[in-house]
Amino acid sequence: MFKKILIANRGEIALRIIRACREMGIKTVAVFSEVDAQALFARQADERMCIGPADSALSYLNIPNVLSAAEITGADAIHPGYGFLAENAHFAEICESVGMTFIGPTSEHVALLGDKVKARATMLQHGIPVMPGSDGELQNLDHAVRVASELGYPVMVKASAGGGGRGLRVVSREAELGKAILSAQVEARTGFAHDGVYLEKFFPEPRHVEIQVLADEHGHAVHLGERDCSIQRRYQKLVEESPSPVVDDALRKEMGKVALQVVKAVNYRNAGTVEFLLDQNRKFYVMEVNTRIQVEHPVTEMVTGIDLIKEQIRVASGIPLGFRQKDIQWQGHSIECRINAECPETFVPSPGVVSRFRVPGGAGIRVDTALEATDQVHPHYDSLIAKLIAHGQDRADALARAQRALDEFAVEGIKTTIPLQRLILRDPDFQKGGVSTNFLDRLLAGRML
Amino acid sequence: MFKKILIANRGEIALRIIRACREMGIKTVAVFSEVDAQALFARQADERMCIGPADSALSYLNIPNVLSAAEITGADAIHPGYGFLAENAHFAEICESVGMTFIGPTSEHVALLGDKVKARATMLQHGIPVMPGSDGELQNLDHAVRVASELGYPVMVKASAGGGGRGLRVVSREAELGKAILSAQVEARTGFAHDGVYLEKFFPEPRHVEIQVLADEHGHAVHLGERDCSIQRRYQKLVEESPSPVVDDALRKEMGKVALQVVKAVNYRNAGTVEFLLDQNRKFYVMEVNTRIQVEHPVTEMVTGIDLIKEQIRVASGIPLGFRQKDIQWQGHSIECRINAECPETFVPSPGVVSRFRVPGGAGIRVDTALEATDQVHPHYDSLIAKLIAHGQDRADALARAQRALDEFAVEGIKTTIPLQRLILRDPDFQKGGVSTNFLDRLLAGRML
Amino acid sequence: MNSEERKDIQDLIDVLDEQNLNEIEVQRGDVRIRIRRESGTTTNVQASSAMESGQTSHPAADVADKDSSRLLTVASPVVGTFYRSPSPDVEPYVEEGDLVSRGQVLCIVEAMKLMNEIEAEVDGRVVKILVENAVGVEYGQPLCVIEPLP
Amino acid sequence: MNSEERKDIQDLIDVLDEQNLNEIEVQRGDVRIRIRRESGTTTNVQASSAMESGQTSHPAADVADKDSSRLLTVASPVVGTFYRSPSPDVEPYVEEGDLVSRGQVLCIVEAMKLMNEIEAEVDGRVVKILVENAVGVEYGQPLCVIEPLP
Repeated sequence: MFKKILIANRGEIALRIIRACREMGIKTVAVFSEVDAQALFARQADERMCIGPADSALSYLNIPNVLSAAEITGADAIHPGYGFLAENAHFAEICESVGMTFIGPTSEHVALLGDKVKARATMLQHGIPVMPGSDGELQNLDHAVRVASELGYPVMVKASAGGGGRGLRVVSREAELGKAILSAQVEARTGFAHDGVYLEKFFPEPRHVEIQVLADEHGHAVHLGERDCSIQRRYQKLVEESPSPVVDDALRKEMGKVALQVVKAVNYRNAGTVEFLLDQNRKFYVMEVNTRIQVEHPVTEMVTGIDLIKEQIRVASGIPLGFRQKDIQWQGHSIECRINAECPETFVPSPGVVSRFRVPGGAGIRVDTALEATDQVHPHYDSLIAKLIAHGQDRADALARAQRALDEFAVEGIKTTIPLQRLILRDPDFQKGGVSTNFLDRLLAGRML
Repeated sequence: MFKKILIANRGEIALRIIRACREMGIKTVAVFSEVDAQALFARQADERMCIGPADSALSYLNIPNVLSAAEITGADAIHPGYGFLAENAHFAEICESVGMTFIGPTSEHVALLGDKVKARATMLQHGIPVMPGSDGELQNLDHAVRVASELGYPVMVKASAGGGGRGLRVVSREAELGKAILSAQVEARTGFAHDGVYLEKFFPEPRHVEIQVLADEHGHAVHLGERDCSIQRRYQKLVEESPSPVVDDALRKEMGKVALQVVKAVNYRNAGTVEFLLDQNRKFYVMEVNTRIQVEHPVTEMVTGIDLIKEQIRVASGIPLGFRQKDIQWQGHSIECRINAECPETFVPSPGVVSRFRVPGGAGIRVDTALEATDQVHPHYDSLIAKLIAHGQDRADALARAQRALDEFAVEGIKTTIPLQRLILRDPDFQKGGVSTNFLDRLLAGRML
Repeated sequence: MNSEERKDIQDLIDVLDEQNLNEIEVQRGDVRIRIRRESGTTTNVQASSAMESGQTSHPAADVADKDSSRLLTVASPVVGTFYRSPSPDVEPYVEEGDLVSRGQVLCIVEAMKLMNEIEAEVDGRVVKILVENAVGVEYGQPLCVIEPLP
Repeated sequence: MNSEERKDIQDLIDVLDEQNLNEIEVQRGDVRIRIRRESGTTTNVQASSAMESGQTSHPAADVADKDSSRLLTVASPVVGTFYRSPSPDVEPYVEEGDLVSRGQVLCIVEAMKLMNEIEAEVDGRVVKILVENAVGVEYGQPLCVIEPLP
């Protein structure tokens, strides 16, 4: 087992990993930017090193400084959390080359699964149901027209290197196709320095359901069930839950089987997430594979009792998984609300000094945050300041607990998404369950906060 | 189901009950003493009423004011929490007579099980293993000498109306018996206005293990497994856990069966706790039955997933239990640390203003508290200010999480038992598991905080 | 109020005095201290945290035209229902403006079918009755205001 | 430091000035403000919360005998290992007391096998070397202090 782990991240996920390490008796090194010098996550680590100024390009993304900090402090592994360097194949590769364990899959996995076109081709080879679309990047407009007519309109133009909704166009008619491809290419070239685009079938009421997997280097892999992440605004998840209200035991088994096929196809290891689009006819297609721990991993922990960060660390150190698929049991229902420092109406980030910060507690409530009263929320970083996770005997119980806890959550000095979360949780359609990713846009169009 | 519940208590348990009610859609009324006017528990209720000055005899124990507040606010039930009026048969009886539901057993149960001699006689009649001792109060010294020689020395003299270690004497030789009885009688007369005493066998290394039961008025009853509460100082519990490190499935089944015999013997209803002495040979004896929710109920909630406060409310409203014994499943291990506002060395209460109060969070951690930074801890009430409850896959995991969370728990302005809890949790004997109620005294005798 | 806050307030009063200001307000987290002085009057301190009584939630009596230091507030000694008369068909014990003698019944607070007669503690005039008839009152709730008369 | 605290501090400085004190220290929860002035020198403010830089955890240079406003601190631009000489068997680049010219190498910080030479930005004298040889340094960590010379 590792003796010392450097956490190449900040905020709640850095503290989450530090906590897991402490519980495992592993020393921790926090790295931080100048504005995070007094942050709770940095103070909670056994050692800490400043790695640059506020700008994350010069600090949290500064590979030489991160690796140098690991070397100086004698860390034997680096946990990248999510975001920043977590899905940077180059970083994983350098770690490998200097003999530093990257807590995650290999750099080849990160590279292959990070390239949507290559990942799709690999999955197709292994008979895995992927999103209906062009096999690879579009060659020219003729190619696009042919594929689109095979798929049937509407279709989506997507950038190979894209993400978070950027470089994406929905096309309803053949006449619009050429223009959409051109504008997606421009956006992709600007955003990702690669203008390759491909086509996918467009689904009008898709649900985002993802399966958590864990695999060790000894050939054992399990899936830990699904998370329903259909509550999104511009591809940013706001509420996640497990189990999904639309997935029953049979469907979970089917989707889990496909997720494990993906693991096997690429000989994946460590924690990963297979993201599916689930349509209204219970048909599902692999959208992509995330090669990191997810923000929403706690809902899976709450229903399975398995600590995903600890499993990541154990697996990375070479220890075989301590359980098999039949040992995985799901108990109750869990829901996560992301509390962002944003105006709940305009979604404009709301940095500033937090004058009051009372987190809820009590039965069935878990809060993951690295914020304290009098702390400053910096404009340089992601606006996620806390995750409120509720667990209950069933979905209604979990929702009631989450609502109660949202009402107790008192944040002053900055604006947060708490009022929006309250609105979502008391919405009758959401309460009924099984809404699509269009839910939030519809709610926002008609809401009164 | 009730529409509005008055909570006749304060602090963390009042907030605990308010939270359960909110989650069930039931309105709440908090009653408070003048010094608690700004307390979080009072602010979190839907309605609140001042019922007297700081002195609890004039406020939280003021039956006319409590009932009058319930009447004025239109509450249809009263939850007494623990302490205060929770095991006051007279209060339960008045509630019954005015048609106000007392959330707990009937006044007859409270009266019968609160009288140790009568309770013992009832259990003996039903063949329930009780503590070896005199059948009823001692008549005279001859009677005492005869019973003591049957039991074998050492024996204990206990006050019938006693509790918390008061009115209790250990006697090693016949020559000391008379004097011990006299002094116990004096203490009992002063403390409880009743000087009846009885004899019990003294066990040198007893373990305190209790079984949680739930019963409805339709004849259904279940047990929810045990809590090990052997970490005590002067009969005040400090650390509780479930399952007990010394109870295996077979013993749990046996003890559970006896606990349900007790329920059946008195036709008990609502939540209750059967307290056992478990000796070194795995023999167990019923010590007493608590007719209230216990401070340590969360450890049972963590391992069973059952919300005991909600079950109390459901059962009190006449709803049958929604599960049977076979449905009760235990998952993982849970441990509770009581954080008291006391000097961890002298146990002198430490009231004052809490200048800093950062509660731990993250995976597997639950904190039940009604305290906030800048709040005042009043000298008038119990010194319990927070309960830290950890849950993990197994005992080692739960202990690691509890230790990590204790290290994160930052309280300033008052002294707390946190340093003592840290000492207990890192003690090798405690970590091995299965210590007796003598553990803490031994630790305190040799400790270096 | 703790001693630290007391000291803060004293400090702020000093600054107020030195700078010849009329008002200072400081807020930090839950703690807010406001100090105000109108020209020529004594300093008036309000601290919104750590309050010592449950009664601040009640509206202050509308008795600004009287010298409030001379007025006596009659508070409820029990939780119960406030009645101005012994039964619905009877005149109220007192009306605003009435003169009352020490020991005279002002109202009753009924708790658990028990009628608690609330008596005047001094000779005086009923300046204000603060509670509507047949409304629930909590412990310590101000019921009426008496202006003591010599 | 937020504007509220800045204002607090300014207030305290005013009190300090008015009262001709040497030190004021205020602590409230996580926020502690200490203001100190030695007779005849300028006001010196320390605030331990909300600090803007990671460097305050390093011991302040022992350069109290110099006019600190004239001294320049050389900070590490990278995370790495501090070396006073290019290799173990070679003399250090500079010693305390040495005169250095602008552009002269003062030390190196090695990061990922890359030697970063740290050069003097001004002509001056090396007043203090703050880090032991072959020790890891973080970003922005003060390495040495230069007294610029005209």
